Amino acid sequence: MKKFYTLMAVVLLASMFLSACGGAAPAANGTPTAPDCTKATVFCVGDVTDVGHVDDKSFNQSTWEGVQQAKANGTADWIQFIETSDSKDYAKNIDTFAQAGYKVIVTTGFNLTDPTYAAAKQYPNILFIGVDQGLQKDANHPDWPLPNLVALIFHEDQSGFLVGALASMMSKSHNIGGVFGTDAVPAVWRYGEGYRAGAAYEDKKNGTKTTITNVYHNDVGFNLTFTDPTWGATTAQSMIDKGTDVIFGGGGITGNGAVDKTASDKVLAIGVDTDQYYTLPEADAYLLTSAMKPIPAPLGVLIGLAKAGKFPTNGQYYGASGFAPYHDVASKVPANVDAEMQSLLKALTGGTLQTGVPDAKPQ
Amino acid sequence: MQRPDEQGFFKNLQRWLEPLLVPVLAILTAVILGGIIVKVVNGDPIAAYRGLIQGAFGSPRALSETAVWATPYIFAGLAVAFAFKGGLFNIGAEGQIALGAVFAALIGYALPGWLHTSLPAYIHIPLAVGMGMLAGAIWGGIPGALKAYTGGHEVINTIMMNYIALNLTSFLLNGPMRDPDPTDLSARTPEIAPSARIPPLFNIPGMRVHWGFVLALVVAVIIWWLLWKTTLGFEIRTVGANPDAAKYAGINVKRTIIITMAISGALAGLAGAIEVTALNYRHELGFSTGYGFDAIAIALLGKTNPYGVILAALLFGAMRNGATRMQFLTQIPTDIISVIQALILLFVAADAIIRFIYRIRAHEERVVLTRGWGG
Amino acid sequence: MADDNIVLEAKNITKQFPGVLANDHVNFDLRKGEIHALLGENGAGKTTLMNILYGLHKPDSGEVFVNGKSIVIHSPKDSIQAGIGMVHQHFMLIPVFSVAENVMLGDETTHLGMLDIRAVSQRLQELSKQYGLEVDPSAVVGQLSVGAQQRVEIVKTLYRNASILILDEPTAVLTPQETDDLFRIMRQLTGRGVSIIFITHKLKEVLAVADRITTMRAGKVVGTVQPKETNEAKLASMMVGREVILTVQKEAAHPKEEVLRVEDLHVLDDRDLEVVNGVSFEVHAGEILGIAGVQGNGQTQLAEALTGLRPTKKGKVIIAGKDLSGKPPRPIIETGLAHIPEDRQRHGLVLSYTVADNMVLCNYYLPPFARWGVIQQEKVDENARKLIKDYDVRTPSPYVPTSKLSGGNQQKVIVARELSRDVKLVIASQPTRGLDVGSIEYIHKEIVIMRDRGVGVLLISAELDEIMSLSDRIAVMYRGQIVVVVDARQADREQLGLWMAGAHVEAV
Amino acid sequence: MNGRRFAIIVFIIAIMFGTVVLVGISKNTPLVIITSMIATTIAVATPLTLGALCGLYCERAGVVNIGIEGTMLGAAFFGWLASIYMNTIFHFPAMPSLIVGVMAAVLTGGLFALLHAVLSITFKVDQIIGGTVINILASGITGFLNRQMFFGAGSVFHGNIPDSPGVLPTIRIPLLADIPVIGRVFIQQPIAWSAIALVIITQIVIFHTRWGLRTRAVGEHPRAADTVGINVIRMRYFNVIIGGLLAGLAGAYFTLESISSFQPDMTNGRGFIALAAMIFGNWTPFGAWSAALVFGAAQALQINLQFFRTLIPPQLAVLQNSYVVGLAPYLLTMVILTGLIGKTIPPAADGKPYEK
Repeated sequence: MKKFYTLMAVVLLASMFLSACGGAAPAANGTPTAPDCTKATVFCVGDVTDVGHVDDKSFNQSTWEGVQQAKANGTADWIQFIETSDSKDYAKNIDTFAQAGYKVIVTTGFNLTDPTYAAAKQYPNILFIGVDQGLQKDANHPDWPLPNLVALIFHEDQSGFLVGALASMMSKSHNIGGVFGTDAVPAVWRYGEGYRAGAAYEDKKNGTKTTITNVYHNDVGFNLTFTDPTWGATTAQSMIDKGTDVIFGGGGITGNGAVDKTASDKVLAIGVDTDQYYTLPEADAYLLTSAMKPIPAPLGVLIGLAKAGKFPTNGQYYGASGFAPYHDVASKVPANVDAEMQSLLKALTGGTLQTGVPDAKPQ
Repeated sequence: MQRPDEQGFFKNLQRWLEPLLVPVLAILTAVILGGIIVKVVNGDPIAAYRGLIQGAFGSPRALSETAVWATPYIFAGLAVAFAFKGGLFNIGAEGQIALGAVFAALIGYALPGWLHTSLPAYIHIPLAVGMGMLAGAIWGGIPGALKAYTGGHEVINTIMMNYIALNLTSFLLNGPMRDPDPTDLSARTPEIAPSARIPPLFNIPGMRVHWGFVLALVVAVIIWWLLWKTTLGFEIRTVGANPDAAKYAGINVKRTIIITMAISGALAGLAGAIEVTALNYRHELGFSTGYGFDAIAIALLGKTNPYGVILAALLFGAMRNGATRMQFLTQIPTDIISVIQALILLFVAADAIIRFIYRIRAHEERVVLTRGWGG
Repeated sequence: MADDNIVLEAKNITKQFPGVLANDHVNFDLRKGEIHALLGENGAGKTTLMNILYGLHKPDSGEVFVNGKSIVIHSPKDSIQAGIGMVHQHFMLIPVFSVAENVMLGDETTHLGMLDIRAVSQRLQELSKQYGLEVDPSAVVGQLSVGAQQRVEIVKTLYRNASILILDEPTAVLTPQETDDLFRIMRQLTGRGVSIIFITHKLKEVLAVADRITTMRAGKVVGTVQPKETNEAKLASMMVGREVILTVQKEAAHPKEEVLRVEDLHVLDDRDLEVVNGVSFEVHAGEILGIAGVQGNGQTQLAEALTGLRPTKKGKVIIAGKDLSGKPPRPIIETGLAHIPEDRQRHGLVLSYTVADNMVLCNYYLPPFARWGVIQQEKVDENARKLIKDYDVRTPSPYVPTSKLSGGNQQKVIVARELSRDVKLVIASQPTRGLDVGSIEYIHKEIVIMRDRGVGVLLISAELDEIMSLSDRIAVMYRGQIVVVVDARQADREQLGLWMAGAHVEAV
Repeated sequence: MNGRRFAIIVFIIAIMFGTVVLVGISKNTPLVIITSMIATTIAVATPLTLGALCGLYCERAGVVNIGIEGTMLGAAFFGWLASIYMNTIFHFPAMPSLIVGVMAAVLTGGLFALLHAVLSITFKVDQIIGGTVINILASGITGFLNRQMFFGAGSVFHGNIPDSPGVLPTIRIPLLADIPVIGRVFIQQPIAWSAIALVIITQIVIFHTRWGLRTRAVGEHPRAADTVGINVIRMRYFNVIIGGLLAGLAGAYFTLESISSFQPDMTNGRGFIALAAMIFGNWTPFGAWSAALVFGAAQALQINLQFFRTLIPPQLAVLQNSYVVGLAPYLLTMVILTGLIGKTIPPAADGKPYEK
C-alpha cells in the first residue's frame, strides 16, 4: 500500500510539471539577443513598470503596448521592460537601462515621479518619459521643466466627465454607479469625480435627478485594490439589485470585474482606459462606451519625437481624453445624445468647459 | 541543540555541515526543475541562471543590491523562525512589517516637529526604529494574547491582523499621515528627517547597502544567543517543544506565548522600520508586497535556526535581486523565481522526497514546528 | 498436535523492532471455550504477540492458524473476519460517539445509504441481554464509567460475532469488585463457546480465572502451566527470571511536622465536571501517605491541583505552612515540592531536549544554573554528570535527546531531577507505571529514602500492591472523595477493595 | 450548531442589515435593500462556503488544510484555461466549454489536494507547512503560466486576449423567482446553488452515512478506527481529495461564475476566511455556512454603506470612511473567533499524522 501512495506522489508531481510544461506554448523563435544599446546608432527604449507586471491589463500593459508600437513601426531598434517588484527598486531599475545605454526610458505610474526626475537629472543625455506623472515646479522639483523629461499625462476627469454625462442621459432609472479601485490613486479619483461631475452637469441641463453612487475598493491592501475582480463583480451586482442601470467600471481589474458582471446581467457597462470592446469581448453586447486614456498612441508619438530630436522641452505632454465608440450598443444611443456627447468632447478638449475636479482627493 | 564537546574539529565540522545537506540538495533540485521549466518554454536555462547570478553577484553593486534585498528578508525570516521556536506560526509578518514601516516613518518625519527641535541622529534613529519595533510587537502580541487567553488560533488571527494592518496603512497614508505637500499627489508620508536616516555602508553613489544590513546580522546573532543561552530562550523553546512540560516546570506559558509573538512581531516591525529609515526614507503604498510570505519559506529553509535564516535570506535576496537582470537579459518572466522558491520550500518541508531521491538516511529528530488548532 | 479443540494457533512468531526483539519464535495456542492467560512483565512481548494476531503488526516470520487453517492477517479487518476480537488496554472507543456508533463503526448497518442506528441499538440490546452485559446504546461513550466502557468494548467484539476474544490487561482499570464482575462475564462467554486470551501481569487474577497459563519473558515463551500446578511465587519467578522480593524493606515511619494540608478541595476536570469534591487530608514530614483508588476517581486531577497544574474551584492547599491555594506551579515548586508526574512524557520531560537540559527543567533559572538571565552551561552539564552517576541513569552522554532513553531511564531522569532538589514534599503519581521490575524496585527504594530523610511523600497509585507495600497511611479515593484513611499496618486488602468500589459510601 | 450560536449569527446579520436599512431608507425601500443585501451575501458566501466545506472534509478526517487558498487559485486558473481552450481552440460552444471548465477546475482542486495528502499523510510533513507550500506553489505556477500563455507575441494566443465563453447562466427557481423584489434571491448561478446543496449533502454525509461515521472516527481516534478494520490512510486520502474537489468548485466560482477572466492571486485571501468560517462553525456544515453568510453580510454592509455614503448621518461620520468600514469583516471574524461564540472543539486527532 505504501508503494501505491509513493507512486501516487510521483504521478502527481509529474502531472504538475507536465501541466506546467504542456500549457506553456513554445515561443516563436527562441529569444532574440539584445543589440549593443550603447552604440549611438542603436535606438533602444526601456520601460520600467510600477510594482506589478506588464500583463496587468491596466496601465503597465498599456504603456508597454505603446513601447511595442515604437518597435513595430521601426522607431525603436530594441525594446525591453523591467518589472518592479518593490518600490525600493524604482531607481535601480531605471539605472539598469541607463547603464545599458538606452536612449529613451519610459517609467510608468505616478509612483515613479521622483525617481524619474532624479534619474533625468543624473543622465542628461537620456530622454525620459514619465507616464501619469504630473510634475510642476516646486520645492521637490526645483529644476522643472528638464529638457530631457516629459510627463505624459491625461485628463481622466474629462474622460470621466464624458462617460458620466452619457450615463446620466442613457439611464432610465436615473440611477448610475461606478466601481473603482482605491481613491488614493489620483487618476482613479479623477475618473470617479469626473464621472460624478459629468452626470451632474447633464442633470442640471436636462432637469433630471440622477443618483450617482461611486464605490471605491479601499478595504484591502494597496496591492490588491486593482486586482480584485470578484469584489468588483459583487459590488456591481449589489448596485444592479438596487436598480442601477449604468455602471462604470473604473480601476484596473477590479473595474473589469464590474464591467464583466454588469454586461452579463444585461445592464449597460462603461469600460475604462482603453476601448474595452477589444479587451473584454464578453461584455461587448452591453458595453456602452469606455472612458479613454489611450496611452499607446501619444507614447508612440513621444518616442518618435525623441528619435527625431524634437523631444518637447516644456516637460508635459497631454494625451487625448475621450470616450470610445458605442459599437454594438450604437443603435440604442439616440442621435441627440450622441450630438450632445460630441459637443461636450469639443468643449472639454477645447478648454471652454471645466470639469471642476481637483488633481487629487483633497486631504 | 548540539553543543561542541570533547570531540574533534572534523567531527564538529561534519555536524555543522550535516544540517545543510538537505536544504542544499533541495535548492539544487528546485533549480534543476526550474531550468527544465525554462527549457520547456523555449528559454535558455543556462543563460537565465547566468543572468541571475550576474545580477546577484556580478559586481560590487550587484552584491550591494543583494544585501539590500536580504536585509528585510533576514529580519522577517527571523520573525517567523522565532515564532516557530515557540511553537507558534506567525503568518502575520506582512502586516507587522507594514505597521513597523508606518510608525518608523511617523517618528522619522514628525517627531522633530512635535518637539519643536531637531534631534541628533543617535537619538532620532533609535527612536524611529524602536517605534517600528514597538508597532510590530503590538501587532504580533495581540494574536499572542488572544492565543494565550482565549485559545483563538494564531494562524487565523495573524491573517486577519494582516488585512487590518494593510487597511490601517491605507487609511493612514491617505489621511492623517499623508504628505501635506499639495503638489504630492501620492498617498505616502513625507520624507523622514535626515537625522532619522540610517547611513549607507559606503559613501559611493549607487552602493545602497546600509548599516541596516549589518544590524540584521547582529540581530540574528542576538536572537541565537537569546534562544540558546538565556533563561527566556529556554522558556520559549520549552513552551514550543512541550507546553505541558513547560507548565509543569513552572513556566508561565501564557506569558511566554505573548512574549514570543511580541518579539516575533518586533522583528518583523524592524524589517519595515529599517526599510524606511535606511532605504526609502518614507512609507508609501507600493511598499512591501510579500515579504511576510517569503519569510515563511526563509524560516523553513533556514530550519528555523537564526544562522540558517541568514543564509536562506541571502539566497532569496540574491534570487529576487538577480531576477531583474535575468529578465533583462533573457526575457524570462521573474515569476519563475516564485516557482523555484515554492519548489525549494516543497522539498525542504517534505525532506523525505529529497532523501528518497538522493538516498540519504534520516536520523535527525523530526522537529515539530506547529501544532494543530487545539494546541 | 492435531487437536480439534484448538481454535487459534500461533507458530514460531518472530517480530523485531528497532533495537528490540519483541517476539522470538513464540508458539501459542488457544482451545475452544477456555480462558488462556498470557502472563508477563511490561515489555515481555505479550502485547506485540496480540497485536500480531489482531493484524496491527506484521510478524517478521511465523504462521497463524485459525480453526486449523493457516491465515494471513494483513489488517484488523482480516482478523475480525476470522472471528478474532480484541479489547485493548487503552480502549479503542471514540469518546464523542454514542455507544451504538462506536459498536457499529467498521461494520455499519445502513438503510437507504443512511446509518440505521435503530437496527444497531436493537441488536445491541439483544446481545446485552444474552450475555448479561448492560449497555445503553444511545449513551455517549465519553461520559460512561471505565467499567461500562469496557463492557462496550466487549459488546463491540460480540457484535462482530467474535468467537476468539483477546483481553489486554482488562483489570488494570477496574476495582476488585468490577474485576469479579468481569470474570463472571468471561465465564459466561466461555460457556457459550467463546475462547478468551487473557493478558495480565497480575498473578492472583491468573490463578483465579485461567484454565491455562502461558508465561512470557523478554520476547520468549517460558512455559505453559495449569493453575492447580503452580502458585504465585512460582509464576513470579517464571515471569521475572529470578526470585522477586514482593515487599519493600522499610523501617517504621517517624512522622514529624505537617508539610501538606488539604482542606475541602474541589477541582473540575476538562469537561467542567467536579471530579474532586471536598477532599481533606494532611501529610507529615517523614511519612508516606498512599492514595488508593481505581483510576478515574479524581486522583489525576487532585495531583494536578496540588501541583498547580490545574486551577482549584474551592478549598485550601497549604504546603509547609504556606497557603498556596490556586497558585501556579512555580511558587509551589519554590516552596519545596518535588513532583513525579503521572504522564512522564507529557509533563515530566521535553523529549527533544538533552538529558542535561531536562535535569534542570524546574530550576534552570536559579543560580548556579543561571545568572542575570543567562544560562551557565558548565553548571548545567556538571549537574547532569553528577545526577547521571548518583541515580544510575543509563545514557551514552548527557547530551543525547531524552527521547532516545528507555522508559525506565526516562523516569530516572525525572526522579533524579526531582529528588535531588532540596524539597519538603514529594508528590509521586503512578511513579512506576509501565516500568520493568528493576526500575520499580529502584524507584521504590528512592521514595523510602526520601521518607527516611524527613520528607513528606504523597503517593498516588492505581496499583494496590504498590500502595500497600510503600505507604505508612492509606487514603482511599472514590468518586472524588477520600472515603477513609487507615493505618497501612492494619489495612486489609479485601476491605480496601470494597472501599475503592464505594462500599463504604453505599453502606452509609 | 447549538441554539446560542445560531442566535448570535441571526443577531449579527440582523444588526448589519438593519444598519443599512436605516441608512438607506430614504433612497430605497427596506425590501429592496434587504433583498439586495441577501443577494450580495449569498454571492460572497459561495466560495467561502465551498472552501469551508473543503476544510471540513479534511479536518473531520484529521488533516489540517490551510492550502485552501492556493487550491482555489489553482482551480480558478486551470478551470478558466480549460474553458478558453475549449471555446477558442476547439471551437466548443460557450455552455459545453464552461462545463468542461468547471470539471477542469474541480479536477485541479483534487490534484492540489492530492499533493497535500501526499505531503501530510504519506510524508507526514507538518500539515500547516504543507498547506503553505500549496499556497506559494499555486501562486507561483498560476502567475508564471498566466504570463507565459497570455502575454507577448510568442504566447498561445499571440498576446491577444482570447474570447472567453462568458459566465455560467443563472438558474431560476420557478414561481419563487417570480415574486416581485424578493424573487431576486431565487435567481442564482449554478455554483451558488450547488454550494447550498453541498452544505445539506455534507451534513447528511458526515453525520448520517457510513462514510461520515468512518471519516469522523479517523479524525477523532485513528487508532480506534484502525482496530476495527478501517484503512485510516485511505480514508484520509479520500477525504482530503473530496475537500480538494470542493475547493476546486470554489475556484471555478471566481473565473467561470463571478466573472470570466483570471487574475494572479485573485482569490485574495478568501481561502483563509473560509478556514476561519469552518472553525467558527465548529466543524459542522451548517455552522460553516452560517459563518460564511456572516462574512458575506459584512461585505454587503461594506459595499452598501459606501453606496449610501451620502446618507449616513453626521454623528456616524466614521462609517463614511470606507477604510473603517472595510475593516468590518476582518475585525468581526477575529471578535467572533475569540470568545464571542465560546470555545470550538476541533476533531481530537486534527493535524496529527497517523503513526501505526
